[in-house]
Amino acid sequence: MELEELNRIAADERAAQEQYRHRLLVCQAAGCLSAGSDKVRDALEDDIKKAGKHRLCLVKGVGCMGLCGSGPLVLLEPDNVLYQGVAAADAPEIVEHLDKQPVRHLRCPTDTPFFRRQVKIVLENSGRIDPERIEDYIAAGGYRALLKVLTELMPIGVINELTRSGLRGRGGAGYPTGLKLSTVAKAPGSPKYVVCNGDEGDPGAFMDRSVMEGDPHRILEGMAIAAYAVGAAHGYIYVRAEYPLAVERLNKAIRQAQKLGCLGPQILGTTFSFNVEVRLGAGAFVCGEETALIASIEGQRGQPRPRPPYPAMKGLWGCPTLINNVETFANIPAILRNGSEWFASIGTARSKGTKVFALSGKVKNIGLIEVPMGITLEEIIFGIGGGIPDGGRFKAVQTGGPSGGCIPEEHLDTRVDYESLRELGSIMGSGGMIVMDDESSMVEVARYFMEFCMTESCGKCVPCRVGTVQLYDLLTRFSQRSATRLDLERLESLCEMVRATSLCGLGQSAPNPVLSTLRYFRQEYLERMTDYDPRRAEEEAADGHDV
Amino acid sequence: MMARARLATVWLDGCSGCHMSFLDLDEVLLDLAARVDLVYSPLVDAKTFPEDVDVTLVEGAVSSSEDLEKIQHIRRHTRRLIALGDCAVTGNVPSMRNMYPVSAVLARAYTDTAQIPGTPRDAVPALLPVVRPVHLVVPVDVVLPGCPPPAALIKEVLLAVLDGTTPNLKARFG
Amino acid sequence: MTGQRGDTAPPTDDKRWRLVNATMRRYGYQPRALIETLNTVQESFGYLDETALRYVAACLRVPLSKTYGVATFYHFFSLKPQGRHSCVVCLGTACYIKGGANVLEALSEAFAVPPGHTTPDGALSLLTARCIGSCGLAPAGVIDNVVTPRLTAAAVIDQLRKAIHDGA
Amino acid sequence: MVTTFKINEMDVSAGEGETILDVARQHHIHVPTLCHLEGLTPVGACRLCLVEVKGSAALVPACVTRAAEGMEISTDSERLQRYRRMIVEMLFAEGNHICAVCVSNGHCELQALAGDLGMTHSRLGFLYRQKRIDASHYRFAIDHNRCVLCTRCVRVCDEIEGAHTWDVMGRGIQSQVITDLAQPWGSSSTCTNCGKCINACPTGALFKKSKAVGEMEKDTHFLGYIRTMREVK
Repeated sequence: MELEELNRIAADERAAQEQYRHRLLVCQAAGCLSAGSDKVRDALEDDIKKAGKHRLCLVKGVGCMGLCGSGPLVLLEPDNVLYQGVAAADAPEIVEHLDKQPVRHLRCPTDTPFFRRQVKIVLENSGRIDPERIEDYIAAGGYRALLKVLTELMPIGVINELTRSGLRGRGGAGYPTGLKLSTVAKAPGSPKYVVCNGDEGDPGAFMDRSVMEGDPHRILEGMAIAAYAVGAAHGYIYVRAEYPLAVERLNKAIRQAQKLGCLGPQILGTTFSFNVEVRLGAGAFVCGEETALIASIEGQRGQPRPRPPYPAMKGLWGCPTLINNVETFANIPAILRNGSEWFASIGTARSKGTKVFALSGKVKNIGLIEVPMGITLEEIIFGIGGGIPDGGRFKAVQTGGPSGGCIPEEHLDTRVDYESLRELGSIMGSGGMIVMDDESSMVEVARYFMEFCMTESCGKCVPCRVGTVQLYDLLTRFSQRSATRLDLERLESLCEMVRATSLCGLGQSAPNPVLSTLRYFRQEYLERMTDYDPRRAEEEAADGHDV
Repeated sequence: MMARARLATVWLDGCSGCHMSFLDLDEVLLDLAARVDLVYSPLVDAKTFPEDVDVTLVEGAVSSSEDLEKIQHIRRHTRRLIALGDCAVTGNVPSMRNMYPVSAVLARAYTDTAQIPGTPRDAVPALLPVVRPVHLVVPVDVVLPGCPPPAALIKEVLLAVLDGTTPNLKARFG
Repeated sequence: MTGQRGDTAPPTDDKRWRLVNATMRRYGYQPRALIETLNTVQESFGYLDETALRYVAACLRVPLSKTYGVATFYHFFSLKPQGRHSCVVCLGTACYIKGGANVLEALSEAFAVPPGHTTPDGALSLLTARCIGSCGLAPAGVIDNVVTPRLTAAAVIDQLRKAIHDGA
Repeated sequence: MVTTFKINEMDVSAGEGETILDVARQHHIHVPTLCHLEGLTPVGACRLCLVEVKGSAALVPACVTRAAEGMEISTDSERLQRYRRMIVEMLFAEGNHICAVCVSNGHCELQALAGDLGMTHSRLGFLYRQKRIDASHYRFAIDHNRCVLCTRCVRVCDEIEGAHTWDVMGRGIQSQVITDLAQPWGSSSTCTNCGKCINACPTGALFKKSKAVGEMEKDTHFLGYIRTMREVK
């Protein structure tokens, strides 16, 4: 297949869609589906037929539109009218109003900060295209970047382009993607592998899920480009079994791509061959850690091993392996299509591009958002998020899940990038962002995350296996208000030790939620001690003990 | 000449093996007698724990309501508290019952294996839900593990404490 | 090591073993196919029993203890049959902040079954999930395989009682 | 490739495949270990052999790490000692280690570690979890109360004996070593009764039934012997 053919498919697809005067895009992502959007879609199709408008109006299922808390969502194009909270019973009214004024009581305003302040790269197609049709992806410019790469660039050219773009790993740690590709490309040994980490396990995060469900071809294209750059012929996408829809759509996308020659042998008429397989995760958070994920793909218990050697040198079956997270791969086609300068122009000096966050908790607009790096937390929570509902008062925002921390009000002006969040004792993480109001106890939040780490610990190394249990028990004492000064000392020294000595990232970062709440909300711990003396605490605070 | 130190030894939930090891100090006991007054101990007649004790050696874990009261009282009236032996330091053998609820432990002792079944109620102190080492109940100044700690170590630690220094001991459990 | 790996006969003539065999065949009966195969068993039979574990271990030539180690490492696998009805309460952060744990507690009390267990009559399995990725609908859950948004204890109890009553 | 580097300010060199621990032992520099056993694949799990590398915040496990040229390693800082004591405390708190009545009393690596590291008592809460004893095997028994999950039994059974009777089930604090499908050891269809696991076990968790308190001495010399004999072939 060549450029002309891609263009032809795109043109045919656009023509096919544009012959309809109206197009109703119905969100079929997990959030809206669980609110009944599949029934809405069926009802709309029925009613359009009944009204005899089936030649005028197309109904298509699309991926996540972002405002998950207001689903099911339906977008009317080309008028760009968004309906929220649509029920199957609303279908006749929507159909009836196709050529009239929009249905007022269903209308969701789109000139709000929620829509205006977002910048979409990874999610550019999400909610716009039918994730189950490769033609729709191609019509939106899909697989152009791959074709360009295969016909115009050497592998080193791809790596240079990604390096110049400043893209960093979106899994949380922010390792420069170009450098990682370069390492795998240069690592001795063959075959080489490309692995996409879709084991999104942070409680309160659903970014990768939305991309896998809403725009699966984008991930495949990103993987194929990366595979070309590092010299790999085989790739795996490791997806949680808890995401059956993502698995189904990815498998469908792989089959479609193979059929059109976008994956498989001699891709797009070149000599480059690359295949992708989906592998199921089976419910172990630790498998988000790259060496554990590799063990799991190999059919073993998902236990991490010490690094080095890094997977880039010795990964899957001992071969050089490129592992990146879903969002990282999803950025790659856009960078190659639009150029590294374009990508590098978005964001801050050291963190380029955008970041997808799953905004949830005590915030008005719950959903999936994509924002430029460098935006402040305040803009996200009070601008895009619309602030705290029900007259509540903001207390903290949690980023980075069980490896992250709670950031208090005084740091809301922080600009979101890898370094500034780390300085605050949290991390970027994969993109969970949970807003808490003053009803939330920070000790309870810390205890909640420690319980998570305790049950998700793989059990291999002593500090994580036993340390998380000891930390949880101590936090329980605080929770029950039976803790003492001695317990506080123990808590702090254990946190330090578990962080320094655990084998993998899960254990090393398990103390983060405790440490960050101790740093910003120490008073809540002190108040839960039986031998707490406010006067003594004041003296200590004066000595600079506090923070 | 320095004032004679007031020494006490107590026996909570343990087998008295640590006291036996203490007695194994043999002739050192004579030197010791020159430096301390043994004011309370299973080895002497005193019935109540005195008000003002310099050093107390505690053998045994804290297992019953009586142990708990005793150790709290002792702590209040002792300057330097030494946890003597594994039961006091780790819970040791007495703590093996911690894997089971108290009711199961009592049933095993007084019903299942008894010739004349009958669980004592008021006659003996109630068992605590869990047996704990002394330092998890009250602050302890020096710990000396061992089952029992060798007499030589007891001597070393005791003399160091009497001299007001911190003993640097190479002890081990068991 | 090469050789005929598909020569172990299925334990019974249950047709579901064909699905299991198909998965193993797809991966050439390689030991690395263990997790994929156990996934198929879990989906086909609802749980992994000793017979299944022995069969898969023999076909893929994975040691028994390793098979068991893998089966018990991943939470998605269950070694006991599940109830006729199931209710998964999400305890992801967003759901937790919005009261998922309270819903779980109420359900546990109402049906007298601790989380992670099945009622003695096999009617209901009460389970928890780390995050089902439906944070926008918190607190969310999965009732008889249908994702259900904004759980309230009363509504879920009601729905499950009806389901159990109608099904039993 | 040979690298030269420093351990505790002493100039040393490592040959191809030699770890920091190998080199330290050649120079009689003591680095405590528990999950490590010469002759088995190292796993870096107990974290006792963590050492400091100058200029790096991260600690590295000596048993699996090869030193890079010019590295400056220190094995015995106050911080490392503190962490090691806490690791041993954690193990004592996790299991039910009653040295006084253990078959391995006096010959136990965990007990010796506590003594060497000055871990005289645990400030952590003991977990006191009920664990099983499996005495169904005709010669051997396992007391899970004393197991530290070092997986030396698992590795020796797999790598040396080739039976892979042992593995680990569950995860986190619920982890436990098992034989076959977590069945009684005596009913295992794969165990060859060779006893290598008994000798590889650092504590009194795996023992011979004929032994009373303090009588169970372990002998791991067979590992070196087997390795040599296999190399000769």
